[in-house]
Amino acid sequence: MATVSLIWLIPLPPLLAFFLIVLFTNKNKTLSHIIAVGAAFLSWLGGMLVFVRALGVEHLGQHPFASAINWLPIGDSWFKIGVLIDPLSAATLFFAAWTIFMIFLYSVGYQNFGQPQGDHDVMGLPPHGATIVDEHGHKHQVPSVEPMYSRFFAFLGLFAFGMYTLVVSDNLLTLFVGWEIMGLCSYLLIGFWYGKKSARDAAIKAFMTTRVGDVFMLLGIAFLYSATGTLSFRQIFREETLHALASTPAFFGLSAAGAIGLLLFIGTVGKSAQWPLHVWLPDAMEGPTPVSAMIHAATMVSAGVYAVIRMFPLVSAGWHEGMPLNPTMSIIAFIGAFTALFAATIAVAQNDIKRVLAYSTISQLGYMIAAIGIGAYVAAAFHLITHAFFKALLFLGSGSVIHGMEHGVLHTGDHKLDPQDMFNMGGLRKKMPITFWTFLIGGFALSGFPVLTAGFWSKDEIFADAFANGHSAVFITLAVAAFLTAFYTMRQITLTFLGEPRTKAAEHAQETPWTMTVPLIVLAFFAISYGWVGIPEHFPLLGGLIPNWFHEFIGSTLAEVPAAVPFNIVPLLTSLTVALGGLFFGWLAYRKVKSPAEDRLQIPLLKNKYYFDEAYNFLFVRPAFWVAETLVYKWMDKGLIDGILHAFGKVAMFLGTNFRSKFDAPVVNGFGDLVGESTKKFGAMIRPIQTGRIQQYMLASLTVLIVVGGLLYYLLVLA
Amino acid sequence: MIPLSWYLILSAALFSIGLFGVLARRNAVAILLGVELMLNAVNINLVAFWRYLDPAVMTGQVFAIIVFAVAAAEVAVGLGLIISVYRQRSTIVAEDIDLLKW
Amino acid sequence: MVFPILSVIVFTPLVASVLILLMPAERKTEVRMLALAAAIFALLLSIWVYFNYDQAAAGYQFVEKYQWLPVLGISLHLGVDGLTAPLVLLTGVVMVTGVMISWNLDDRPREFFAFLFILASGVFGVFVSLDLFMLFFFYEIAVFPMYLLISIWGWVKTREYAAMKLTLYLFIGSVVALVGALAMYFASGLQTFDMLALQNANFPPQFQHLWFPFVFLGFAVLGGIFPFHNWSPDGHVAAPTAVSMFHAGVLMKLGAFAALRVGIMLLPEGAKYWAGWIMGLALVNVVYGAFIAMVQTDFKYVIGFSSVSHMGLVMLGFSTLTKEGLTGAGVQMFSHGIMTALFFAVVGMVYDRAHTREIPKLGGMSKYLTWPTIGFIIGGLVSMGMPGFSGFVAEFPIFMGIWQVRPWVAILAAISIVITASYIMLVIRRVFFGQVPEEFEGHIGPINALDKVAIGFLSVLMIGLGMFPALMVPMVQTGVENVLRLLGGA
Amino acid sequence: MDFIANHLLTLILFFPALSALVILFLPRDEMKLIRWTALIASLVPFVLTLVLWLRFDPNISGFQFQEQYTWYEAIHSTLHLGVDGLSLTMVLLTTLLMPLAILASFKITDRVKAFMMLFLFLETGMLGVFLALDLLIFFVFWEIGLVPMYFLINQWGSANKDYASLKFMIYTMGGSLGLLLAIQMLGVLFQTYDLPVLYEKWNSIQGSLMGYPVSTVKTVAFWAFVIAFAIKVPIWPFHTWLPDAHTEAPTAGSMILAGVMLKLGAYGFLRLVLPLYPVEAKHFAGALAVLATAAIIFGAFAAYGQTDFKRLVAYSSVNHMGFVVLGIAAAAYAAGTTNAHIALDGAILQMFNHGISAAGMFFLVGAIYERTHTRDLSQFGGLFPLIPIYGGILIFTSMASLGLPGLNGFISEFLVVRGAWPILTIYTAISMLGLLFTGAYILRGIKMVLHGPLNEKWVGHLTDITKREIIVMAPLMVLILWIGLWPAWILNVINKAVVMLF
Amino acid sequence: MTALQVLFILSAAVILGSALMVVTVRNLIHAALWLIVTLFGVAVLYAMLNASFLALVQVVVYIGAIAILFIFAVMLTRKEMRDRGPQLNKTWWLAGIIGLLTFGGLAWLLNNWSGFWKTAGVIPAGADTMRDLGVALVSPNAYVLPFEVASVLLLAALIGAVYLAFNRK
Repeated sequence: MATVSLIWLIPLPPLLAFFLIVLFTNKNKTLSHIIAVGAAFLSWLGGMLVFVRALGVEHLGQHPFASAINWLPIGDSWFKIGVLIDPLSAATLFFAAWTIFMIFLYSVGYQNFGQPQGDHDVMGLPPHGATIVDEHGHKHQVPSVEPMYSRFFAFLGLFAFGMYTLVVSDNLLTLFVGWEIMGLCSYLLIGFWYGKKSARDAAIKAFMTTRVGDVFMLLGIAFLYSATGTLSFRQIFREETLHALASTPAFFGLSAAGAIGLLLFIGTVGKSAQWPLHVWLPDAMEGPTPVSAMIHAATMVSAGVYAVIRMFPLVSAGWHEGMPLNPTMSIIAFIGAFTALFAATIAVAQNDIKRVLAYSTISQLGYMIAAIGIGAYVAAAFHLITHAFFKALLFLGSGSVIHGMEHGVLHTGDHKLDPQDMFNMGGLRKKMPITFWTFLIGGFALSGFPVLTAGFWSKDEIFADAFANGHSAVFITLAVAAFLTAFYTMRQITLTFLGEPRTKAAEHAQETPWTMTVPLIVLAFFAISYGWVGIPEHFPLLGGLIPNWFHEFIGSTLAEVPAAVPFNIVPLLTSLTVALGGLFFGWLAYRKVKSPAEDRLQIPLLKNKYYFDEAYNFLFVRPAFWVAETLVYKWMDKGLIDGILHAFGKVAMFLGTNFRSKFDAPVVNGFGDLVGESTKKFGAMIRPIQTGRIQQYMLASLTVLIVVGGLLYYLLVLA
Repeated sequence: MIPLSWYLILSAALFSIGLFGVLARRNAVAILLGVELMLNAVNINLVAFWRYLDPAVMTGQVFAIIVFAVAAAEVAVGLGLIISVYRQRSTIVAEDIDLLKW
Repeated sequence: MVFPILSVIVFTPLVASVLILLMPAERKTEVRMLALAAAIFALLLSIWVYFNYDQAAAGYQFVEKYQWLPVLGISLHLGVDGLTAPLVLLTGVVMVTGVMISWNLDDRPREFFAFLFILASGVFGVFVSLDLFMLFFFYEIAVFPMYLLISIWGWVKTREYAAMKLTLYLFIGSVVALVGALAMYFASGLQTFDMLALQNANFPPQFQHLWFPFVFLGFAVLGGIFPFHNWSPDGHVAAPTAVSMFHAGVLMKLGAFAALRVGIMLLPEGAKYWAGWIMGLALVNVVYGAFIAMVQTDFKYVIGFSSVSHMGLVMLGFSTLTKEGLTGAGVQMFSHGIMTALFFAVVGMVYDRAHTREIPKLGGMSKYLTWPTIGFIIGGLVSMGMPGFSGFVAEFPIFMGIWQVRPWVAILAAISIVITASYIMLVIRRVFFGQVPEEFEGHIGPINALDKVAIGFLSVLMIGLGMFPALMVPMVQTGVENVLRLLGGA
Repeated sequence: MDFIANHLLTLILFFPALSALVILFLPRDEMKLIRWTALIASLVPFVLTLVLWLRFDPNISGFQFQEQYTWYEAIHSTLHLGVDGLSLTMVLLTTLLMPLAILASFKITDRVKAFMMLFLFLETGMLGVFLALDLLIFFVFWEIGLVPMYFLINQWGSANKDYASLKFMIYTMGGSLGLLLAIQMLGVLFQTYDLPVLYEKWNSIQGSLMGYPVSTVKTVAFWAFVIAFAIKVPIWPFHTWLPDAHTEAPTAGSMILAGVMLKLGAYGFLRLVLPLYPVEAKHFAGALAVLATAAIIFGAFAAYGQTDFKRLVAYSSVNHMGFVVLGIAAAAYAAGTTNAHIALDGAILQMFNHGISAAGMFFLVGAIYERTHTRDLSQFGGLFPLIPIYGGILIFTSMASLGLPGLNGFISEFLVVRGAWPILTIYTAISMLGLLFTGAYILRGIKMVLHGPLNEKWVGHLTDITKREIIVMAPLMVLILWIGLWPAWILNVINKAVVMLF
Repeated sequence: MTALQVLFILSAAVILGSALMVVTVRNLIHAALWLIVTLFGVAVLYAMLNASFLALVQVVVYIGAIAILFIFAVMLTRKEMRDRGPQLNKTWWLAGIIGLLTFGGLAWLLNNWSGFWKTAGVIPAGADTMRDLGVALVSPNAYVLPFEVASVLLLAALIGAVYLAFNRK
């Protein structure tokens, strides 16, 4: 099959799966997950095929796989949508395909497929476990299957569709489509257990916070579209277009390119949970763990970074290596670096195994953003991919841990115990070896354990780049962040796996089924090996053993391939020290700690994430509702506007009443009645004359006759 | 010889008396009596004019006869009325018979 | 000689009333039968006239002329033109429906119908007579029975008052007009009352300026023009149903028409001179009437004042002295006649059953009186000038006419449309919908077939005219052409 | 067949009214019969419209299928009908929604006959507005439409119906007074109401009118038109009738009210205001934009502040129609440019989309209301497990109205934003706040109905959505998705028309 | 002073006197009887005017019928025969004045008339006034029509009187 048509097809299977499950196989769990996983597999297959073929192409950057079709008729022209596989998207596709497929697989186990229906499980709440009676008549608790199992896979499918769409799309609009669809899915999946208030709120929080970014992004898209008349990457990134954009001024002294870049970047800030829009991500841990992995490692947050990397030519329009950063880039760099450190500090004080990871994610994303900000294009992409692998690994690992803990919880029946609190764990390495080892790999990768792990290489490259280009502020910040990263990672590993079990549940924890461990292993493999594709040439000893394929490959995406940074010992030493130091201190500090009380880093400020939630709640959420309900609805609509309307009515009635009572009745009518009345009065006045007595009539008439006659005679004859 | 004037004066006087009766009497029958007097006065006139102006033309007498008829009719009807009124209201005092009042 | 259809139309009711009077009072049903038969006969004739009027030829048709008092130049001169043909038809319609509606009237129906028909004959007479004297003659004939009808069969509380008031206003008005008419008669020096002759008497302007107000207002009183409108609501309220129908439906048109026929057509110069003032008064009618109607609590008063408001539109149309305006006024006369007849018929039906007209006391009538409800709604839509109903067809040209003369008047007058809409809607809602007061539960009897026929007939007329203006407008226009010619082109 | 071909528009226009008359003669108690007759009667125009759609050639400029019959010679008004891409879309929307609305009201048992008749008359009324090429005819149908709607609300409405219906009626009538007067003025000036003729004459008129300079007169007339349409759309601050009317109206009533009636106003803008008053429109585009922005933002806010589900949806209409107006304002400001075309494409498509999704939303609200007899959001909660299918559909439709990419709402809103951005940058930017809150209130609605702690009292008392209701929703959902994924089929028609018109 | 004159004065005195009694006496019976006297006097005058037929008729019809009719009427309304209260009403004086004025006026008018003092011509011999009267009453070219009218009038009066006096019990 032609590559392009294959590319068109990649996103479809999950979408298909979504509809199939929703419309038909909703009732049948087995069928549903077969469809879903099958779909994921197909997309994975397609992805791999495309990736391999992409590798086979010389100068993929110049001649990417691309095809487009008419979509919207706009004025006299058409708006085209299409697919594009250039090195960047190819690489993204690669890790996306893998992680997604793995997560699908993992979910089967995580949602306890094959386990009995829970006794009192309800839709919208996590399964409580079921009691079964074994052949010996012993009752005991086992995990129960998720009530909304099929739906879960349906959502995952939609999610995957969103991600694939985003990756393969050749224009911002369809990218945005995928982007938003993922937003919806994150909403649905974070709120998957909508029975829990925390989950509900987290879902809405996630959606709204990201939407803040999306809105700006939409603006950016509109701006870009109206400025260039196209949204297709390849046309935007044409030299002349970029030049035009860079030279046309927009607001705040930014160039059009800068402004657009900034707007788009705000979208990323939302999606990739950068400060100040990071608040949603930790809460998003309410969702089932695979979801966390999906959102926070493999797809959504990465998508944010991907978008920025994608837009790098625009953001950096008019900028060349070595030049001082343009405003947009410096903003990006700042945000990134700041977030990296900021999140890391919070992570140190978290006890929830997943939250730690969440903050580390934020922090790591900060790395990438910062890298983009300082123009370290390749490094950013590199770290994006490696991070996707090891962070997915870590999440799934933590999920596995939690799962194991839940076994214990069910066994002990102590449901109050929180299976996610690291202080309830300890010594799990014996109980769940696979999980332990893979998690260890992930953790080391995260903290950038030298040479072996992928994390080391990608981080190192960022350091190198920052140092080489003299962004010392960024460099130092990131270094500190890196140290903290290593520290809390080790803290986590120590508290979770090392030492002795601190609770009964931990003692009875057990290893998870193959559907969960296999993905761990696979990802662990990548978490190590993927680093090797990007070893700098001039790295001591290892340098050049394997060509720095990644740099060439990704770099070719750009018009002019960025030069590889010259090797320098300082960043290397830095990363070595921070990584190893962090790990060491982390182990040192927590190897004996038994309870949160003994944890000297439980600083309220950190524990409460610098009170950001409270602040936002106070600053935005409550006022918004007040404005909505009281100001706009009660006062403006009901009070003011309707008031004016009713006033009209009242005035009319008033006029009518007064016309009638003050004018019509008394004056106009009064006149008429006056005429009538006076006539009547006169009548009454002369009435007595009519006595009805003939004689009087005769007398009267005769008298009159005579008098008048006499008078006439006097007048006519005599006078 | 008697001049016409005597008759005419007589009839005028008779007429006036009758008129007085009609106007002044309270009793309805009496009023009718007055009317009779007036009629007679007229008749005297008629006959007198016939006799003094042109005896050859019978107009005067004829009219007189017709006046007789009228008188008779009038009396008949009038008395009939009075009687029926009397039956209705058991009075024949003219003042009390004021049915004409609005 | 041709069949003297107009005189037949005019005298049919008169003859009928005589025959009715000759019938024994106890034979009520027969009396009604006869009345209905006569009415239908007159209606058929008027329909025939309407449809056989040759619009192409225009002018006065079916003309008849009999010398009546040659010495004074008075003749029974009859004829219809485009303006009057619809009015004749209207009268026929109202007559028939009026009889139908008052079928159940049990108090001396013989005399009632007799008087009603005398009234009818007078109305017909005014519409068709081309002789000024005859016009007055019939005019008085038409007005006089109102007094008896109202004071005898009217609403006990106010009938004497209303009847007296009505008679006073109308007679004073007609007297004033008569003075003007006589003035014309003498000034013309033609020794004739024939209006066709008088039309060409071209009186001197100052004469016209002097006498126009007398003639116009004198008649306009019957048209309910401000500030002489008060007799009409009271009259409506006091009058029995059929009489109200006649009164508002036809009689007020009588005034308006006469004002046009005698005032404007005979004294065009005066008309031009006074047009502004007339327009002012009419404007007051329109808006002020609407406002007052809105605050009435008596069902029938609402309709009464709405009539004032709507007749104001007719006057407004006249006062524009433009083709559109006059055409609209002509159509409005017909439309309003039908509409208000329907209104009063319905009010009567409601009152006969609920024995109250206080809107707050009424409610939920639609539950028992479906036909009247629908009828009233249709009438209401007509009166608020809802497109697709005759009201719109009539009012729209009037407004166009006003635009040509004084735009701001149009704008002011337009307010009445909303006011009308609001009170009509309120009345409909309060009387026919909503909660049924428990005292009415089960006490509201159904209406009989004749009522339904009447309602249906009137409604159909209004909708038909609204949908197909061509049914009437061109004919009215021919009449208007004539008026315009007298006004000196334009 | 040939007859049908030649009188397509007349048939579409009057068929419903005629069938309403037929229903008049059906026995009152044969509810089933009446319902089905009504449904079929409303389906026929739909089929005819499809025929129309297929025969319509978007590439020909000007009006097609024109028919002209004398109506009111005295004032030179003729029954002149015709369609172009603009009206065709709206006709399609109307004839599509009607059967659904009627189907939706099959549950009605109170005076079915009257109900169905009113509905069919309503359809004729609304179609008339879209098809009319004669100013007077336009107004005629414009007003006629009010009456059935008034009675639908007033008779079949809920608690506060009297207030709502009267407000609706009087407000709209009052608003259209100016329109009426302005129309009369035009008629007096040009002795014709024929739109194509008026387009030239009115725009070419010079000098002074009735003693005022043309520009003044035109400005006044412009506002007369604008206010009439603004109330109908409704544009803030003329919108307060809408929440009341929607809230009180019966389900089908709100469907049509939101689905079609609001479009009448916007259509008025496109068909009359822009072509007749290009200059004034350009001049006042700013003001219009301000109002539009206000509508978007305040609409969203007010919706967010509601506790009444239906009212929430109603306010969402204000918010969505705001985008239509924004697009129109933009187009008015920069008529003729591609941006303007895009904005108008967006506006018109938004009209269509909102018609579909709002109708759907109202139907869903009605469905839940039928079952729970409350619209108070706080009474609901956690219904998702009880009525999963309904929940799914509700979320789907909500997402459409939230403007989720991949569903119809997004396309139109994007086009509007895109078109308006270069022209009215600031307003567009501000209105984005509204877009944000659209999300907020939609999610709030979903949360309070479907999610949240299960309100136990509904357990066992709630039946899931029925077949009939699904049949009502299905076409809407299909269209939502179809337009969302592949809008070209309709947008092409719109776009061609827009390019040719403006 | 001829005998005729004397006779005239006598009868005139009787007439006027009795007439005065008629309009003044309390008792109606008496009034009726005084009327008879008056009528008789008038009959005498007729005779003096050579209207013998009329004189006869006067006696027969008037005295014989009408006057008696009166007496009956008075009888029938007997209660009133008892003369309670004044027989004249409050305005009798005005009536008197008017009576006098009338007399005066008439007299004055007559006085201005040329033929006032005219004396009677001689009736030609052989002239039979009664026969002439009869002829005049029945001849078509004379007064047959008034005559018949009178008869009709009498008939009507008869019927009317009967109708009125007819006692519906």
